[in-house]
Amino acid sequence: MKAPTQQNTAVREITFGQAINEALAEEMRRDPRVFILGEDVAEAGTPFKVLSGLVKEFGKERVIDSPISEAAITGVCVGAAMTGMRPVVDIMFGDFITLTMDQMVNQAAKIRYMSGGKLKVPLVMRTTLGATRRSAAQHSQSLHAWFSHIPGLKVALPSTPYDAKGLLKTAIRDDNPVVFFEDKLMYQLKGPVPEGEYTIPFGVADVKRSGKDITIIATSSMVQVSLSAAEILENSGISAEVIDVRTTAPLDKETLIESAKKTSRAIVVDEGYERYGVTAEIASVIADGAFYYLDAPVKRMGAMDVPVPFSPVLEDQTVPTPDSVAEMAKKLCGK
Amino acid sequence: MKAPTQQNTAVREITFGQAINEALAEEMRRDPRVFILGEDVAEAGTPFKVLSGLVKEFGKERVIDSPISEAAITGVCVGAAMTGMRPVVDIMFGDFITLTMDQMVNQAAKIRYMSGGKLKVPLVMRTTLGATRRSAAQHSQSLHAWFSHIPGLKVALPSTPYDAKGLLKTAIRDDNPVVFFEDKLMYQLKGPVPEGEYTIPFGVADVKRSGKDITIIATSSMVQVSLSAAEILENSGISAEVIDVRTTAPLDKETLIESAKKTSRAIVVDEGYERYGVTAEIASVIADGAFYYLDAPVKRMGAMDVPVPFSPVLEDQTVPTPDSVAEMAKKLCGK
Amino acid sequence: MAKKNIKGPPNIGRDEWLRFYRQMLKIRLFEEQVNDLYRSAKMPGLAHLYIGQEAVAVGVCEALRADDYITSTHRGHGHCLAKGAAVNKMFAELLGKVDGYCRGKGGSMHIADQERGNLGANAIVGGSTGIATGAAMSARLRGSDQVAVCFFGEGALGQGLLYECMNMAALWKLPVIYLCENNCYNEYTHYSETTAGEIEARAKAFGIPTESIDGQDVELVHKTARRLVERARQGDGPSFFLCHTYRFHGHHVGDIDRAYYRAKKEEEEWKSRRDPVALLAAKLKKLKVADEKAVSQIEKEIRGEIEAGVEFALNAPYPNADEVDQHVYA
Amino acid sequence: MAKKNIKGPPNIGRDEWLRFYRQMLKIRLFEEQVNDLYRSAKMPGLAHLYIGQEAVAVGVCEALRADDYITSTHRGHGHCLAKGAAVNKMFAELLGKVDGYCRGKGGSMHIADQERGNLGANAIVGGSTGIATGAAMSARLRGSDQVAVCFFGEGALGQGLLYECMNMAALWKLPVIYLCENNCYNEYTHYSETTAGEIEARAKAFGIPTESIDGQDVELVHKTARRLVERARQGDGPSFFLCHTYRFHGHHVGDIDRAYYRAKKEEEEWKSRRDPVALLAAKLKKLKVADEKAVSQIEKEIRGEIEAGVEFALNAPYPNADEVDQHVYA
Ligand SMILES: Cc1ncc(C[n+]2csc(CCOP(=O)(O)OP(=O)(O)O)c2C)c(N)n1
Ligand SMILES: Cc1ncc(C[n+]2csc(CCOP(=O)(O)OP(=O)(O)O)c2C)c(N)n1
Ligand SMILES: [Mg+2]
Ligand SMILES: [Mg+2]
Repeated sequence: MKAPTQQNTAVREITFGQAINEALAEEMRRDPRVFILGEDVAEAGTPFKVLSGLVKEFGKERVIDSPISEAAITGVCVGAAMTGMRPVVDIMFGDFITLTMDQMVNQAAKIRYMSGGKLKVPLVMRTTLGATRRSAAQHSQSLHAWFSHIPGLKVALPSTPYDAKGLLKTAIRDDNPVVFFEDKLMYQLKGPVPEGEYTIPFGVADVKRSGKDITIIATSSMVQVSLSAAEILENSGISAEVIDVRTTAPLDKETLIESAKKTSRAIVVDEGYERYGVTAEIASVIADGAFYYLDAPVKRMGAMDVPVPFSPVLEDQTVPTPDSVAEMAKKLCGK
Repeated sequence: MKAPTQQNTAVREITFGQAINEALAEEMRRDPRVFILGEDVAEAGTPFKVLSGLVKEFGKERVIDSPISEAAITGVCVGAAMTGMRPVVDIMFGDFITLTMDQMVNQAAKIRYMSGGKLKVPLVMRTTLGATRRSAAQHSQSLHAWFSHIPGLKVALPSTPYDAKGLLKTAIRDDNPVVFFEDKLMYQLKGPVPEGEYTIPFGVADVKRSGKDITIIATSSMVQVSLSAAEILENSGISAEVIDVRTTAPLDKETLIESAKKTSRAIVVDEGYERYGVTAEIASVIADGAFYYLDAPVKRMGAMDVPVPFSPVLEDQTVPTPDSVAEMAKKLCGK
Repeated sequence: MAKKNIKGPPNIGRDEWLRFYRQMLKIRLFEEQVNDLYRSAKMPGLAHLYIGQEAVAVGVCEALRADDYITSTHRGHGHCLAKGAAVNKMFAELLGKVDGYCRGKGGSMHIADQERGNLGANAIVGGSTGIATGAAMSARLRGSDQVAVCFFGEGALGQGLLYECMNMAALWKLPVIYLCENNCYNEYTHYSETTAGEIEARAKAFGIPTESIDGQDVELVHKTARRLVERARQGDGPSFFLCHTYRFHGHHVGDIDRAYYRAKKEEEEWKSRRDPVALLAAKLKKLKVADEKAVSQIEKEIRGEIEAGVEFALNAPYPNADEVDQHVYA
Repeated sequence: MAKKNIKGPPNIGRDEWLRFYRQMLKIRLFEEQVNDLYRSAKMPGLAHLYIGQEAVAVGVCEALRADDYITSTHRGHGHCLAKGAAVNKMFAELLGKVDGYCRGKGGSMHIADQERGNLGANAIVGGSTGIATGAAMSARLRGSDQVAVCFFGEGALGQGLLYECMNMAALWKLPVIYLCENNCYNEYTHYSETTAGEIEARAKAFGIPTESIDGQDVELVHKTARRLVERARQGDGPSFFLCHTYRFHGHHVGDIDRAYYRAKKEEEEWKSRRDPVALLAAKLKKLKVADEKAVSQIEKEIRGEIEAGVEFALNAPYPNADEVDQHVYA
């Protein structure tokens, strides 16, 4: 099944942040069971202002400011989800998921299975990822690999305003716990988003740019980076295909493998720490599935394996850039 | 550098649990800064009885029973480690590390880096992994992939009594936070452990059995499974090399790659969930490093991607076995 | 404040007294059966017996409606039965059979029975405080007058999540009752070694009214529960209910040699003087609600139910192998 | 109980009064400089100013020895300076320069200065309660009489870790002081919307003695701190010290339009009537410790120190690129 993509959409342009806001507003209008719980989500609309206006429309009963208690915010929403509500948990920085792991992993992810299919936990956790904001080691991590590792959870990572809206609506309608990672630096990014209702299915990767010489598979913040790299590569006569996995769990292995078979070269780019990260899973899936078609080893580009440093001159080295991705691609293509 | 292995050791046989106990006792005698904090660690010696007798020798000041507070147990030990002590944290079941993630990942792992090298956190967290004990979804997980993902942490996973003692002594002497995973089912396993003092360096994989047709790379509980698989394979005329990584972080990539180059076939076996797990990192490292030598794709065998079920008939299907590993190996070798 | 504008509950009627006894005895005999199953290696995994604490689960659950919620713990058989679960499907779950409440996937530490509002046992100490608090929040948001009871042992007082949840429950006046069963031990350690200060004060600090009573007296447990449930239902918010009790057996069935952490004499004291089932039997006679004959008649019936339940479970099939990867996602 | 066998502290001498003023003014001017640096885009990242709370950090840290420990927060510049850090190396850290306390790797939210016992600022709310409690445990285990002070904002009362730690500190009588700076806001939300019950009671519940005072009065803060530090040093265990204060600026430098969460009038009230620096200046004159001339002389000297510090930081080099993967492991 092919998901709709930006190509076949109307011209209205809004920001990534507005797309998130719209998705939440539409789903809250559609379904009275949907509510938001998090820190400074009401009047403040979060520090990123992504939720601005929602409390005005839906009131403090559905857009609820919480104490600074990530574990309980999550746990309370697990309980609410088990008993007929559809909570959207707001965890300000992805670094703080460390405090929610027990409720997400030992509770939310397992309740359906442990109950033999009798209970369900339709919960969405919205949180953030991404570095280079000079926010240092505890406010810059991209920890989506952890949740991607856990059966029972789904993980979505939009890379455009269009995808953000469509994937978030799908997440809210999903009957399972879904973790939704938003790149902090992308909130101001503008892109086409149709006025009308649409959703984007999970587990369907999106070819953001087609090419024939090399496949670049990217997630979230790294999709735009990879598209810029593809531009650079075009000038060097290399045609790069850029694929956005959109969801790491479920993962659309087939689309990734088919593209790698076609181009016979692949790079995986993700902003999480490289070691034991998302790039490892995707690279090994391709190395296995496209084994007999590959002309070169699948290369991985994750965040450097260091805590994120504060100093700009150091931080900027830790994340893949259009140049570094293009460099790697050229090497792989022997140019 | 080659680490000592069982071959070159004395004949005394003790259990895995006794080896852990001995390592702790020896290090506590050697270094007064070492102490143990955890639930039911003193008189009870933990539910697994691994610490039996330590409180008698070292007293309640150094073998300390704590409230049921995994986050604070860890946090308090981080603070103690920063100020001149060398704590050993006891987290009864590996499933409970979910409660310690903030203290381990946002604090312990980053403090040295964030302080520009001025502070250090010489802490060891001992915890467990492994299923098939009919303990169900919240007492059976092997979550070592999470910590392996985090720069600033080291992760050790012994597979024999000999390795358990040598690696634990190294962990306690290391100036960094180390997470030490013990397979619950292995505590009664007996093996040769010399009387004398020895340590085993981190980042040095151990060839537990050498072979020429295929490389089986395993961790912790899966090393014994892989050795049994190797026996089965021998009868089918397949010579399997079994390598124990011993530490996932640091990872001895060179030894793994060299073996795969030699045998041109590799399987990675680990008891963590397969998706986005340890097998992904190791498989992609080999697929890259041995690319031009591989005759078949590197195969991964992790725990099935489901919460661990209680019912024995279901649980037994979720973990690789000697037969399933041997099966896979035969397929890879075209037999 | 706990009693603010709450009329005292009506007296306990004859049928109620008898139901209390039936339910408490059912738990007692169920757990003795579990003990046998485990010792005879017919039951896999771990078993944490509720014997000695029966008055708490029954006294509280008898004050709840079928659609009220409870969350339970690793020591959860008593809560599950008290909320109305069937013996046979529980045994089946404990044996990992497909006819169990969770198709054998959950087992002893994860039985859930949502038709009767049991959101599940939980093997993470304190792990269900968020769930119970969330169920109460959900009731509020849905405009329902359901109440949630969060059962936990005093060991869970060590988990920070509890305090985060009590803060929210108090802020938002949620209909949740934090039911702390102080059976004196966290596994193999006396709670006084792990619990500083005064337990009730930990809830009072959040402005939550508390009650602290003898958990072996089912009448007292029930009347107090009625009052707290009533105030929660009326929208007066959360409460903290501390019941002093004791587990007669080991932490789990395998915990036989307990001398190193508690004196045989202490155990004998409780078993001989403070057995909630014996105390209730005596009371029934004293109140002339039931004579010796009636009491043993009840026991006979329940033994029959237990035996039939075990039979059912032993003969029930295991799940099909292909169920292993079902129910991971809804 | 807090005052049990503790002799009241000696009166504050002239030099002490002057040092309080120097330290508080240094924090005030340092933060104003940070504000300028940030507004003029010379400083990367986030900046959470301590302006308005100076009396707390100084009153407390002046009661500590150099080898006593503190842990700090995202709003940590004041704590760091009060514990004796140098202005120039702090500015260098805030600008990500190699001459900073953490070679530019930590930045504003992670400055640590272990030579003066500052175990570091922490960008995880409540994240340092374990570290402070552990430092106190370490002092005990090492047979040292060091004391640890855990600074945190009232928002950290929402983090369960705090309660887990207070329980341990009380059980083991650890020499730690939990210093809660209630500046009335968790980011953009008034603490009354996030904090149920009574703050002090949350510590009392664990048997921890508490003090609750006006945090704008450095004399009161200091004398109370002296008492609590003394009792900790003597082995009488932990205490909880609640200081009522106010942040004069936004949650961070970028938080300009605050009307939606707090009234301009409220801010004016505090700034005009309860400015700790102004209050102390007035007191110095009243006590004849310093006249107008002396006070402005001090200000002149500190402005000089600040300017020199900024100069130093602006001219300091960034770390070499190859430092990026150094210091990950010891
Ligand atoms: C978070 C967590 N830590 C530790 C354990 C191991 N454990 C299981 S039961 C138990 C003691 C619980 O004591 P209490 O809460 O009083 O319940 P009781 O067993 O007395 O009914 C412990 C420590 C666990 N299951 N979960
Ligand atoms: C665990 C965690 N949750 C959320 C945040 C985001 N955050 C940063 S400061 C802050 C408010 C803290 O309020 P308080 O503790 O009172 O300190 P203050 O800012 O008032 O000094 C929040 C919610 C964080 N840093 N850490
Ligand atoms: Mg107990
Ligand atoms: Mg505040």
